[in-house]
Amino acid sequence: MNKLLAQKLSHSMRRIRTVEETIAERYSEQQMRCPTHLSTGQEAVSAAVGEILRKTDLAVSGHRAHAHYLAKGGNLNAMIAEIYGRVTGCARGKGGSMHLIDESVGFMGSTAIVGGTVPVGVGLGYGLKLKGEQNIAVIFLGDAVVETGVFYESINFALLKNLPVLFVCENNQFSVYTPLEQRQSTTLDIYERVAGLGVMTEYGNGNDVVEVYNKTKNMTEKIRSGGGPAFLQFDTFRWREHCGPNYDDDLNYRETSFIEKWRSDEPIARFEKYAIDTGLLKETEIQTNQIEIEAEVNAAFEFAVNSPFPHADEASKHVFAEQHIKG
Amino acid sequence: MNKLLAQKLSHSMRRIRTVEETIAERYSEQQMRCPTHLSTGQEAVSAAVGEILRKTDLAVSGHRAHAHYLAKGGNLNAMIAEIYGRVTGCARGKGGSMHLIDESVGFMGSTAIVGGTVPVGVGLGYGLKLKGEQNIAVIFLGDAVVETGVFYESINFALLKNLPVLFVCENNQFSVYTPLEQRQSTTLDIYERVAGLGVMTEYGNGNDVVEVYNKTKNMTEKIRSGGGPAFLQFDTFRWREHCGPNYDDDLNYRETSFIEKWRSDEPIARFEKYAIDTGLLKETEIQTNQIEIEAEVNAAFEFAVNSPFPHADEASKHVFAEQHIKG
Amino acid sequence: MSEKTTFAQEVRDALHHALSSDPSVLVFGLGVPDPKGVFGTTTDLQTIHGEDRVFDMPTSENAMTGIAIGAALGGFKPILTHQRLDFALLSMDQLVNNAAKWHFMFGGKRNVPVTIRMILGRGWGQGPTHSQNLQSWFAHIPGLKVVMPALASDVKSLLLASIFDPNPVIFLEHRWLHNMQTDVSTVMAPAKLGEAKLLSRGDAVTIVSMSYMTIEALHAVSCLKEQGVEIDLIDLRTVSPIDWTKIEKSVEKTGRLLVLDTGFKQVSIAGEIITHIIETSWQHLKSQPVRLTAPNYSESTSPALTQNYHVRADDIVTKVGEIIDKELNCQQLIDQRSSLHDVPGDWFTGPF
Amino acid sequence: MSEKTTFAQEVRDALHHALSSDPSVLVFGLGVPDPKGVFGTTTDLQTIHGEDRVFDMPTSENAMTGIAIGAALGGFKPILTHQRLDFALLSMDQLVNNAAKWHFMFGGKRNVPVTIRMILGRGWGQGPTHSQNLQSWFAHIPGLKVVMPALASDVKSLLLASIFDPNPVIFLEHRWLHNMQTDVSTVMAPAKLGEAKLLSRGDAVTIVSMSYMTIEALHAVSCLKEQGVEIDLIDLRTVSPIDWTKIEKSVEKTGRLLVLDTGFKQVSIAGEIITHIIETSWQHLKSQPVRLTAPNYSESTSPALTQNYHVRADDIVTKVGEIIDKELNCQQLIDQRSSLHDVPGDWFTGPF
Ligand SMILES: Cc1ncc(C[n+]2csc(CCOP(=O)(O)OP(=O)(O)O)c2C)c(N)n1
Ligand SMILES: Cc1ncc(C[n+]2csc(CCOP(=O)(O)OP(=O)(O)O)c2C)c(N)n1
Ligand SMILES: [Mg+2]
Ligand SMILES: [Mg+2]
Repeated sequence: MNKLLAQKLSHSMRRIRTVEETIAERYSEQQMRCPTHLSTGQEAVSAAVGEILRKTDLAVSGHRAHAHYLAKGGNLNAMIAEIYGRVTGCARGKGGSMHLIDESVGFMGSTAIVGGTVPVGVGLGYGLKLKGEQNIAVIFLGDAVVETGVFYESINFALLKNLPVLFVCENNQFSVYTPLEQRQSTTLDIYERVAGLGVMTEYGNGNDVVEVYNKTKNMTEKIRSGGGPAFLQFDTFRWREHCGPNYDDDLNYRETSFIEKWRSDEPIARFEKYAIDTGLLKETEIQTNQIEIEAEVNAAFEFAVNSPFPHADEASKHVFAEQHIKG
Repeated sequence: MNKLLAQKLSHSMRRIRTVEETIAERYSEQQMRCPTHLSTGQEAVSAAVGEILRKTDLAVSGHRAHAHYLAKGGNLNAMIAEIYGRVTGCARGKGGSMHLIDESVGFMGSTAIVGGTVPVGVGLGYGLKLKGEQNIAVIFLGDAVVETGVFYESINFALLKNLPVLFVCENNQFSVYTPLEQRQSTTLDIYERVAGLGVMTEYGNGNDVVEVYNKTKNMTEKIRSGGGPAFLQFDTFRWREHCGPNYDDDLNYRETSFIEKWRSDEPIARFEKYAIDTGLLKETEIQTNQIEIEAEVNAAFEFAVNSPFPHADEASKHVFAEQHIKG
Repeated sequence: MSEKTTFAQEVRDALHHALSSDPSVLVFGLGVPDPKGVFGTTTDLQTIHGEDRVFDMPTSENAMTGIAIGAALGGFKPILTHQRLDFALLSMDQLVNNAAKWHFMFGGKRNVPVTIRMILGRGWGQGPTHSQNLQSWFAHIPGLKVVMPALASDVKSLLLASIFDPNPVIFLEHRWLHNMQTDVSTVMAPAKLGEAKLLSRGDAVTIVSMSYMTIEALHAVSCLKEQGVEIDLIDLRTVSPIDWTKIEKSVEKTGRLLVLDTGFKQVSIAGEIITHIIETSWQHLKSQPVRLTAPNYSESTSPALTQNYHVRADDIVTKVGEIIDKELNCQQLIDQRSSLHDVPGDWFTGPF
Repeated sequence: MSEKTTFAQEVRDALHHALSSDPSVLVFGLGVPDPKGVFGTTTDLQTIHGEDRVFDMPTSENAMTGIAIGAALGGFKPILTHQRLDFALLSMDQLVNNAAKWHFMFGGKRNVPVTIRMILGRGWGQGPTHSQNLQSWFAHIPGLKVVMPALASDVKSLLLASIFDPNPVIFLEHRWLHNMQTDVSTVMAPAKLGEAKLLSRGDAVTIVSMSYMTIEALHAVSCLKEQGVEIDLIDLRTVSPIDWTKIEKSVEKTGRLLVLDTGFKQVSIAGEIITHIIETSWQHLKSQPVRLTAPNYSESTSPALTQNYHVRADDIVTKVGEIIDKELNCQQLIDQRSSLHDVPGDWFTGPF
């Protein structure tokens, strides 16, 4: 860990947090009219993975994708505008929060069906392998994805063809309101089961951005040097309700002790304490950063609310492409 | 192993072999007008598992199901008539070779889509568990089923609910013309990968009916006593072409040495040699058995060819059931 | 004044009644026992009926459909719920190759009494993959019954009929109906599947409709009535099999047909109904049959792009005017609208 | 006399040409490199073009569809083959929720040029799960193009057009066409998707057809011609989008429409075509439009139950007779039949 990296990780986590919390704050204005899944509390995984990936690496994600998109370098203005349904959105307002895309930085798309982009990521990996440029495909997934058949089919193909694919599983231990043990046999942890299939795996604390960074760095290097696919599991915790801007701890689907444990160890405070203690960062630097971030985020919301809606005609456009579009 | 069991295993294997080889012989008469997948060479698994299962255990299978149906006690006449498309067939001629059913002995159905009955078997297992009668559900599957997503979804649910389900995988090492290593990552064997998911597994030589018997017996007892689902892999070898009555070794998709190794160790001869050597069976008993079997099989073909075709009106029947049918 | 209940509550009551009256009934699906209980349709059922019979499931739509089939073959009557129809696309193999065909392909040896509830999304940015109304698909498959309730007063009897039907039934619940109100009633008699319902009588035009479109149609019909145009409004209730007799009889009387459909236009149920009427009632037709459906493109997320996407009451009035060649006014319907076009009512403030 | 080739060989030539002319083309599917080469349609392609670009796959239809999509997003043009359409039911999520919608739901940011070949089974006991013709399903989904070649002389140009189209294309090959013969030609120009082809001209009736039904229609048309009845026979070639102009123009001329469809009747493409013609060409119709399709039940395995299942040339002749109210003879067609009803020809002796 060096100073520059520490700054980047702190900045990236704070930026994601600020975006998500601003959405939460402003959602009740009823202008972001689409289902929206926030990543507050889960920032460390995205921030660390995002620092490691190259622009030419390709990423896909699912319904909870804001953090992945931002960490991969996706355009913030275009994301907020997308959530606001504006024509300046990254999908021209057609996809909303769950359909983010910024191919200019290798963010190839997030979609709303659980597991839906897993094989797409593997297909991207197949293409990368054929091109032979040592880029990798990254698939962000939640713990419920491990229940989908397509995940195993995808793992098998990635192994069979020894593809440069990194599966990053953020295990926030819940699928909507349902805990892991009501959905999966948990005698073995997720990464152990995946390892059992013959995949390189690694496991870590998703609240610890340093651990995530080191383990991911190590694994991506193995993949780039032809080691084949790998699976990372990072345990983490979602602060707010599954979908929407509110807290829902009053519904008691998660134990208070569980919530407190994870919240008290939350990734930004944890990392910054360590960084300050070890002299990597100064309190004042962090504050300056935060002010800059807030300005950037506010500007993005300004951009979004001031952007026009798509023209009514766009509703029927884009059913068929007229030509091949270069990525 | 006692004499009675030895007789039963020999009889069961010979009966299956005779049925399959008679189909092969008569297929060119063009009266069995449906895709037909023979189990010649793979008899040991069905015979052994069939001896262990109770009538009240429930079984399902796939496209190559003749042996499973017969070993579970399915009616031979009804099966041959089904292949001949006659109204006396077990599915009244509507399903053919790939759709066998005899609920009176717990054979709940075989279907033609690879992996298609796997979750059905698990659902049967769920029902058996709720009823609490210590019966088990058995799912016969080929090695290609391990490539289907639904297999993993089914395994997960069976583990999650600790269901009395036995997965019996006959690994004949090919899916049509394609060897295992072109379809699956074979660094780990199938049963090792399944074990990696947390399932009880066992592996054996599918040419050795004694080994299959002992390992299956052991596993079914664990399942019946509440041990949850288990997976058995038995390696085996299909003599004839994937679908149809002929040999296709001239196509060279399997190494000659591979073919010779498996054929020279074929299950019936192997077992009977052992049984005769150890005094469990006498040559003459076997010959008598074989004569009886041939008479039974010939009678079944007689029954089939002399059975009427379904009336043309039946084509449109059975789209909707009028009432609940008790199994 | 009688006590009121909602469509969602009626669904829950039907499930509760089925679970109570028949020990072979099972209810499962993502979120079934969770605090929200699938939009209030499964609330408390697990507490009352136990974890064996009412349970959550892994995100394994295909296997869970097969498991439902297996349980059905084992003597149970499983009810599987998908929070959106779109998720059930993962289960088409089990649904079409197994459930729909089991009875047929085994020569009637066994039946598969599974009920699969799928919720149809609309509005509030549901977007392309949370808003598909694919009833056409299911109605194309022999062996599936397809039920699309519209009225809160109907849903209980239709769901009970589906659960106790010996065949696989796809039960499509439109998300915008869940909050609809009706009088509390304790009647627990199942409806007859395949029977449509005449919701209003008239000589001018036959309107055939389904699911949420029937609500829009009811508004249109009352607006038309005020302008002296009397409509035969047929709520299909079951879109496969279709109650052809009722439709044919009505067209015989009116000679004019308008079909409403919540699905994409091309290869729609609406098209099937028009073709069928052409086949059977050609000589009775006074004008060309017409359909109003969703267009041949997906619902976008942006509210700006859903504004004109769905057929609404005033579109129906206008279309009837075209059919009978009469100037009709629908301003009143437009003025009545109290909430934004992308929510079912003011009570809905997102996010799902 | 010119040299002859087959439909299957033409498919293979199109694949070979695509692989040769564009390094981004990939071909994969179960059995693609095996000794039978998917009924001869992929023979030797792996040997020529290498294992990276031509390969077998695991029995993982859903993932392999997603992998095709991912490869397409990465700049490739994948062609995925299913030996039966029925197996592709496992991949409806990837096909409908991803491939069909990607271009739309990302606001046109990217296109998905995948071609998915699916073979349609018939006869020789294919039975309920190896004989489904679900073109209706695909045609109902915005964003999918659906091609159903009939003529061996057409298939190459249609497949090339599909491969190089920027959109996902479902390419449905009827098993009974693979052995059809045509003259060898070296032309490699892609067809235009969405353009139907007029195969014969006449004033009496417009027949619209697709895939193998077009072969039966051609027999019917020549039998009708001998009896003085001239037919406009339109081979759809693309069943989505449909060449409405050509159909409308023909019906404007003939005033009579018969639509043939290989799929189940209820909610069929045939129904869509009739409804569309009702909507656009009502005033030109001289008699009620009619369809001949598969019935609303599955194909059974027993040959005794498939005898009257499929529409054949003589059924078409009889139906035309009804439409134009003329006694017609089709005995000659029945007498011509040389092989049993459940095989495409004497060359076919099973098993698949
Ligand atoms: C196939 C499918 N089934 C169900 C859903 C509904 N759904 C949306 S998000 C979600 C939970 C996913 O949980 P997880 O993968 O752990 O991600 P998290 O929300 O915890 O980040 C579910 C079930 C869906 N979108 N797709
Ligand atoms: C979903 C699906 N894909 C493809 C097929 C075609 N198919 C029929 S049998 C078979 C091979 C299955 O191999 P395996 O499971 O090893 O069984 P075996 O034939 O070797 O007994 C295939 C691919 C199918 N029936 N279903
Ligand atoms: Mg989660
Ligand atoms: Mg095999």
